[in-house]
Amino acid sequence: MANAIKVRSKIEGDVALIRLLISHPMETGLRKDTEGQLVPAHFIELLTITYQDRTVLSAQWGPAVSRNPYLAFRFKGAQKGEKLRITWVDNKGESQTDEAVLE
Amino acid sequence: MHCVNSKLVCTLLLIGWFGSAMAGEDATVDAERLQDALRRSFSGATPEEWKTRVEQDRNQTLCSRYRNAPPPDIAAAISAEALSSVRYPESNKLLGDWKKGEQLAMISGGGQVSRIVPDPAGTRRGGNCFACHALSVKEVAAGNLGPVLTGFGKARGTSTETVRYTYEKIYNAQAYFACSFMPRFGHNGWLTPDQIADLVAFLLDPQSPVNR
Amino acid sequence: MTSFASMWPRLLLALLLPCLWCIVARADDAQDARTREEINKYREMLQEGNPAELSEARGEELWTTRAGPRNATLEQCDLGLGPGKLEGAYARLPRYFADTREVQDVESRLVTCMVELQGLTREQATRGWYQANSDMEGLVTYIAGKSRGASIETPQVHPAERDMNALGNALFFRRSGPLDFSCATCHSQPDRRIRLQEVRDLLLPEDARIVLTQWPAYRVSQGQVWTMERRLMDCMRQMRWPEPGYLSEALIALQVFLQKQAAGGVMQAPGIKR
Amino acid sequence: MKQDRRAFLRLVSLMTAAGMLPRLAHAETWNQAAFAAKSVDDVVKLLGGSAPQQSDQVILNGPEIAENGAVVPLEISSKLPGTESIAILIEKNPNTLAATFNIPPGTLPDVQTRVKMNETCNVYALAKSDGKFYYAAKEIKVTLGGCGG
Repeated sequence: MANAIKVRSKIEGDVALIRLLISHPMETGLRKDTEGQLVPAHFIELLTITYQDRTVLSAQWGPAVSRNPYLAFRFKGAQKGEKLRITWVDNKGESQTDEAVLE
Repeated sequence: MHCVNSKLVCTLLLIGWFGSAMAGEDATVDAERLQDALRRSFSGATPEEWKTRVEQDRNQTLCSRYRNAPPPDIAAAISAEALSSVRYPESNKLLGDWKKGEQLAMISGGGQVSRIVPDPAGTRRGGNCFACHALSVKEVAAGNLGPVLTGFGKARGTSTETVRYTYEKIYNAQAYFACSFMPRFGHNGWLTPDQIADLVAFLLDPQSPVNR
Repeated sequence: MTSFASMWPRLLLALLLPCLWCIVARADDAQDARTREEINKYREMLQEGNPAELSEARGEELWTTRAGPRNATLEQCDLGLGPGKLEGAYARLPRYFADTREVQDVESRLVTCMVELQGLTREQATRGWYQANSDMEGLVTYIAGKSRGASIETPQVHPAERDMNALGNALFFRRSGPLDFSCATCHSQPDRRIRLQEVRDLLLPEDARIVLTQWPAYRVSQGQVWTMERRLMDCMRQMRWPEPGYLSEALIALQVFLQKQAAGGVMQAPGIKR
Repeated sequence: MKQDRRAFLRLVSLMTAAGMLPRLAHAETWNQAAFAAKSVDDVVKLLGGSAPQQSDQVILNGPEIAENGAVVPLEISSKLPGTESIAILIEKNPNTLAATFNIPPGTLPDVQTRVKMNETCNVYALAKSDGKFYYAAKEIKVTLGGCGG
């Protein structure tokens, strides 16, 4: 899906407030579908966010993170126009990388 | 017994017939048009689903027509008929097991029809009482569509009148309040007389969390 | 059965008992208010990032992407304000359309466009409409988002529009099924809750506006955006009515009635709901 | 020495940018054991700590009642100097550890996200500051929201 990561950024002084929305089912492996079958676990395990060339946040997630995950955090030394790079890898080995320009 | 019943029934029909003429057929849309729209919209319903979930009985027709506020004479006839239709447990024991009652009060699912979200097999029906009533203090997620029933038994005691009244009210709430929003659990066969007796116990038994 | 005369004492008793309940009721108001306060905090914290934005983005892409046998986009679809006109269109639906000679809501109108412009069959256009990330979810969320800030103003000009409003009104009050439910059972009194869930009084304009301006909405419990038809269909499931057909007259008529109740409400969709 | 180091860093960043070092960019591998642990103490051990201390420098902001356990909004932050990482633990979830966040220098130790809760229970915000673990805890009630359909 083309726009599976939506990034909102706001810079105050040199602190950037980043808000992410990632399109991902985050299945726990414990949920049953309408036919009563268990839906296999499918969740993001690793998330890495880099700004220029330094990692500004890296996270490890389990299936308890909600579906279509939301994440907000702040880091210093940010400038408008610079690129933020977001990469996630899930338990199926699927991965997605997206870039966003800081507003 | 029959004569009373039949007299009641004919007064109801008379009033019903009169009533609707006076208050004017559902001024919004005529019955023919409504039936047509229902038939097309619920064309996927099985004959059984159509009969038990779309077709209206006399009570539903009257309450819908009068927007649940029937004139006094019709209201009295509705309540009289409702009270006379109450069926009691064979054992004639109207105060059952409050623990089973508490279970029933919690169960909200069951008896639903959906192709998109079908009821899982074996889903039990219950009273879903917490949806509308505050009952035990520890259940925070209680509704307020119906009156607070916390301490119901403590306030009333368990005299035979109170037990009977509580049983009849759950069996067919309209026996005491015509066109009440409360479902006619017993009358519609949603809950059995014995299940209703368990709910009565949940409300009245001093040990029940409702009265603790 | 006992005669009417002997039932009289019990009826008298019945009249006294209800008033006993009101004494018991007041004691729990404090706990009620605290619960409500905490639930509002929960809802406020959710407003921050609404995953419906992901559906909006998908919807915009679908609106502008060529598809179907005719390899066409939906950009010429007329939602009532003219081909391709999106701003404020959702806030003025359902309405009568001369080309189909029917009163249509946003979902039935989109299906008309998918069939007429893109050459899809009706079955293709509606297949899996209720599933997460479906085309319909994306498109409806995107279109509703284009009405943010617009006031709800549905026409009652054409006879068919008035007829559908009357039909919606009748359905709203029509009690049927094993629990004797109608929409009015839950939605015709102010300040009412089912468990902790407000069930607004849709006969009260200001309450109706609060509700109708937030749908379609991302439902956290389902992890997807629900359109208004999906919302009404699930109400009927819980009312123990049968499941109506998608795009059926009953669902559109109810929307005509409800939008009229919410006239003047400023759209904030897509909302985020439990 | 400094010269070589800067040259090396530039080389690494070029290779990363060119995607030639994807695994390296993800130096971490998923801490399977920690995410399988069933208690707060086990999780802390598997995150390399022991006997976490309660501290009011760790702040867990969340609702007291969540209308639906599928999405419980939380904000966790730490005022402890040199906070290296923050984690969310949910006591009665099938797996206690929900998420961990590494906080590099320059990033504020303050994260908002949403988690699933299986039932009413204590939620822990765990912060690691120069090798030691500190926590704040709060009970969050998960109610059966809606009409219980």
